[in-house]
Amino acid sequence: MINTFFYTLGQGVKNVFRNKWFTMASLATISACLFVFGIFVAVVFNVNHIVKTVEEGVSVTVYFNEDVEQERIDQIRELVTRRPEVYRCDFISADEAWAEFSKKLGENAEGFIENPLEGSENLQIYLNDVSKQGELVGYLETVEGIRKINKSELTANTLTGVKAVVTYVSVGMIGLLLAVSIFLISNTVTIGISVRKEEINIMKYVGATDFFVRAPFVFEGIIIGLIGSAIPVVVLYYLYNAAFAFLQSNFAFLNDFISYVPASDVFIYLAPASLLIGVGIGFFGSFFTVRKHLHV
Amino acid sequence: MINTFFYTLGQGVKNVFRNKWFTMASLATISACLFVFGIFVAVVFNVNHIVKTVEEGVSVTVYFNEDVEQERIDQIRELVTRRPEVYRCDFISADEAWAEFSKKLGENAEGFIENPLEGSENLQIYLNDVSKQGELVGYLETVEGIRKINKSELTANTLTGVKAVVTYVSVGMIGLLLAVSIFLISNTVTIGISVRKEEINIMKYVGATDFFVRAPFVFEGIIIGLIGSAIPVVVLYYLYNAAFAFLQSNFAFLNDFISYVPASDVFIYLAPASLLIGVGIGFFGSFFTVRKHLHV
Amino acid sequence: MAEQEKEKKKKSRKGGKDDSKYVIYLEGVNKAYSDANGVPALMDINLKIKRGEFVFIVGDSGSGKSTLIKLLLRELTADSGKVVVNDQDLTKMKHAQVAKFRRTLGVVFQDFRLLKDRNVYDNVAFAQRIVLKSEKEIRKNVPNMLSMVGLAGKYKAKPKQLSGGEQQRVALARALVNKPTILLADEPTGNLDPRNTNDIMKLLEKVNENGTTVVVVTHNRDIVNTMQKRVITLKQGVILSDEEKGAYIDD
Amino acid sequence: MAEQEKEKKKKSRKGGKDDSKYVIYLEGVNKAYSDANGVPALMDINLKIKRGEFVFIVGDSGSGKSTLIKLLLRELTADSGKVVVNDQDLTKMKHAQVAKFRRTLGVVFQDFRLLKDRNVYDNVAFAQRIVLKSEKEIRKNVPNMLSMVGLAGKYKAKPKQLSGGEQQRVALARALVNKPTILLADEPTGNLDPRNTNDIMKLLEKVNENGTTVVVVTHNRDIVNTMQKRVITLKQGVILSDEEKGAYIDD
Ligand SMILES: Nc1ncnc2c1ncn2[C@@H]1O[C@H](COP(=O)(O)OP(=O)(O)OP(=O)(O)O)[C@@H](O)[C@H]1O
Ligand SMILES: Nc1ncnc2c1ncn2[C@@H]1O[C@H](COP(=O)(O)OP(=O)(O)OP(=O)(O)O)[C@@H](O)[C@H]1O
Ligand SMILES: [Mg+2]
Ligand SMILES: [Mg+2]
Repeated sequence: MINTFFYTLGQGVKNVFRNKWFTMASLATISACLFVFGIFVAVVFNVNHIVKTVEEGVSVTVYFNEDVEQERIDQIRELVTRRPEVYRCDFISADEAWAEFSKKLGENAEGFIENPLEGSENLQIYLNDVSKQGELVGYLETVEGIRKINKSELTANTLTGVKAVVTYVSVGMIGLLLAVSIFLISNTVTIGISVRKEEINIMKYVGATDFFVRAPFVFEGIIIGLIGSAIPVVVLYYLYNAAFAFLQSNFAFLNDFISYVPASDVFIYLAPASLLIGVGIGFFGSFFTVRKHLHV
Repeated sequence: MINTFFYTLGQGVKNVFRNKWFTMASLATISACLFVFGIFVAVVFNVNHIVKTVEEGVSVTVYFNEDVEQERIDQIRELVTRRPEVYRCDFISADEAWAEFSKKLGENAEGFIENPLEGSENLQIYLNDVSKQGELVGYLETVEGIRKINKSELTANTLTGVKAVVTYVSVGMIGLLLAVSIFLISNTVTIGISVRKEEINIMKYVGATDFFVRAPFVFEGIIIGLIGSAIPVVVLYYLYNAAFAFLQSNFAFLNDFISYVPASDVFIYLAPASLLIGVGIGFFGSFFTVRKHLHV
Repeated sequence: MAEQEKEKKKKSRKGGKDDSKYVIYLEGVNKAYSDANGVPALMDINLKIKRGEFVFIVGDSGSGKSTLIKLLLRELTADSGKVVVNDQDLTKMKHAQVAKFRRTLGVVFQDFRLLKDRNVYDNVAFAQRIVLKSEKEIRKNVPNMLSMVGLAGKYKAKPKQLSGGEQQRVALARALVNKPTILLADEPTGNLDPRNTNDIMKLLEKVNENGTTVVVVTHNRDIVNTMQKRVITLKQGVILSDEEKGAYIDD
Repeated sequence: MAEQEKEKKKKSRKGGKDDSKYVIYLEGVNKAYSDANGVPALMDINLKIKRGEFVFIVGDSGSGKSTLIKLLLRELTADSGKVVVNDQDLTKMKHAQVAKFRRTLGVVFQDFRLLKDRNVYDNVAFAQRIVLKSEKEIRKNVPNMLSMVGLAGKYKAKPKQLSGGEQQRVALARALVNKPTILLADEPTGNLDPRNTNDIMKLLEKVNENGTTVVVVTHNRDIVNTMQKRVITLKQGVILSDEEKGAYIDD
């Protein structure tokens, strides 16, 4: 039995070299598919990250009644900060507000000599999830001492929409690529093994059990799957870091509002997923394809 | 000779049915690859279209010296409009400017009773290509009567950057998918024909010329390439229109600032490209693969 | 030895009184290929072969000899009738049992059926590996077997690098290496010169003397006429004659 | 007829005085397979076969008979020496000329080499198609040829659906259908019963009488001894004997 195990393993390894054509074709197919898959996963991760960053920049601004004291403002800030949907809450004094606003106005602000926004101290509330804006505003309306809640409904809705589209497209694309990859790889494995149908038949005619015939093919499949999925992961890792470095140095000004996901954060998911797909298809592909030819 | 031609053609068609396995595998591979390729081309077309739309919304604003007359303003407008990098040039009176600006300020504008932007009539200049902003500004600085040129360097640079990144990523992705598709399809064709190496050898041993052996395979390749590339084009066409309708009805608010490329504009490029790839690989793939086995 | 006895016991349990002394027992067997326009390849075949017999099957090209052999190893199943080999009813056999059954046979196929991408040694060793022999035994038995068929020097060659007759002898070596209880040989000397043919026939006789039931399909009149064994003649799917110490019948 | 004359003229132009009357002319031919540890398959072969001869090539399994046949159809090329067939020097032949040359031959391969996915008719018709015969002629010639080898009823069958002997006869039909100037048959009756073997041999004699040079590799002692033709005996890659009206040599 131990004997058979090592024989089987040995034959699996030998098969990899015996059928150079098939090995090359399968390796190439697996690598190519998982390479494309990996690139998309990386892009999707980053796009989602960027959307998330933008989302965190959307704020609700709260203005206070004229008679409200700083103490009450601090109290409100405290209350708001505690809410789960709130990511951060900043107090902006009237002077800070004007400084900020005049930046937005750009050269238009030159016309003003004194702060036109006197008495406009406010709270800038940043959310975890823009779609929760309505909820927060509902709460704020019950809080005493607030004169006005300034929310950008359009921005929030747009962002929610963009997020939804990005999510749809991301999930759709990754799902599609995954499906196509699995399909193409199985296809190649199936052809490759069908070519060896005769070999399988002969083994059966001579009296080999299904297990004995199949095991080397399954080992072969696993080996090819493992190598075929490891290659693109390694290549992608270096490529990712290179692209990262390239973007940061060549489009430096984008760094202000775009930050990239570090390689490790992507590959902690991508690497095991790729290996699982490669090895999984290698295993199941050869397992089921060989089975078709065993019944003689 | 005519005889041979029809025989060859007939054999090509028969081959398609004779090697059902190979035909199915090749068709599936071609279709799957070109399907993914097509989806990406469609997405890239739309992303580029959106970037273009956004680009056209970026403007340079020109303010005039206080003593400048309306006549001179019209003259300047005329001059500017003629420039090649200018897409559109609108005159905004002071009242219009304030109306517009107070919209931007949102509720902040409530504090103002009279137009604080008196004397700020201006020209809004929209460009064909944001990266030409610098050029335009250089020109405007030479024009008499202009007090101030209000350009958003940050926006222009950002957009130029985003455009560059989108272009890089688009071209990269499409190139990558194209290369991978061609590679995978050739791979399948190569395996499929190598399986029939023996058949090819026998024909040669019996005295068939290279042409006589090869022609049916080449026909077969072309037929499979044609069908395999037509399928995804048709499927994608319907899918595209469905996705289009879905996005427009479910994310209606996006329609304000996003418009999609109509199917016809995408498919006028995509359909011939796909067919060319399919038929091309069908032809060259079988041509060169058969050649390898002819020298016996 | 002990194993053989065990097997005998099993036999008497399973088989009926009548067929237990026969290692091959066919009763009213019919077989038609589905794609042969209903022309049957074998019709109403009744055949009993005792343990230890040496039987020639002869007949014209296309008379059904290979079809008969294929029925005996369950490559094909009969359309009707009873096929019992080594006390196993092949018409009722489940897929899982087939492998075990075939290991009791040694088969030389008319088209050799060697594993193309393995060399001569591995082709023969394969038969030993499926019965889970140890590597040590394999390293002893295989070279022995190869020298018996005169191929000791070719053990490293792949089938493609062998002459027709050499391939045929590899197929024979593979069939014999496990010392099967039944040897089915379909035209085992078709590609062999008279001298090699003689050597092979002597080998088969020796194998037969050691207890193996031997069934040989052949077209070689000389051999059949000189060896004086039982001869079954097929003609267009029916048994034309079945004679002890028979001769090749020319019509 | 006219074509034959033209060919004769070509011959006298191309070939030397000495070899022009020989359709097969081998001089000092050596051939060793690269993966056979340097053991040569053929050594210093000198062989002249005249137009219209009928020659048997015999010898032990592995003595180099098939190798010799493969040299004659340029499946293999000689390592050294001269191989002239149909006035073409095969050692110097360019790839583009090979197809045209092979069309003048008819070859029965030891392993048949039928096109697996075409039926019997198409396999035989293929040989006619490559010489650009019209469909009308093909529809007349192919059934004719098939009934000559006794396979008229099997024209629709695929090779897998044929018995060993039937496949062999399809291979022969394909080799003969173009009325080749030389027929090379490697073991054309290895899978045939004596009666079929006789029929085939008669057919080959008839073909020979019509002007085709016939070279047959065989192990069939009876046939060689009764037919009284030229016999070339190979042994371990060298020509052991070459006799007119020879017999099968047993050592
Ligand atoms: N797979 C098949 N499908 C259809 N018909 C078949 C198939 N195999 C064999 N036949 C037909 O069945 C008949 C018997 O074939 P079989 O192979 O048993 O003949 P055989 O006696 O072995 O002949 P040979 O001596 O030529 O090998 C033949 O007419 C053959 O054409
Ligand atoms: N492709 C090859 N590579 C290496 N050795 C080969 C190859 N083909 C044949 N041989 C060897 O060359 C020798 C001659 O082979 P050949 O096929 O010519 O023999 P043969 O006379 O036709 O024998 P048979 O009667 O068995 O067909 C044999 O020893 C064989 O093993
Ligand atoms: Mg047979
Ligand atoms: Mg030979």
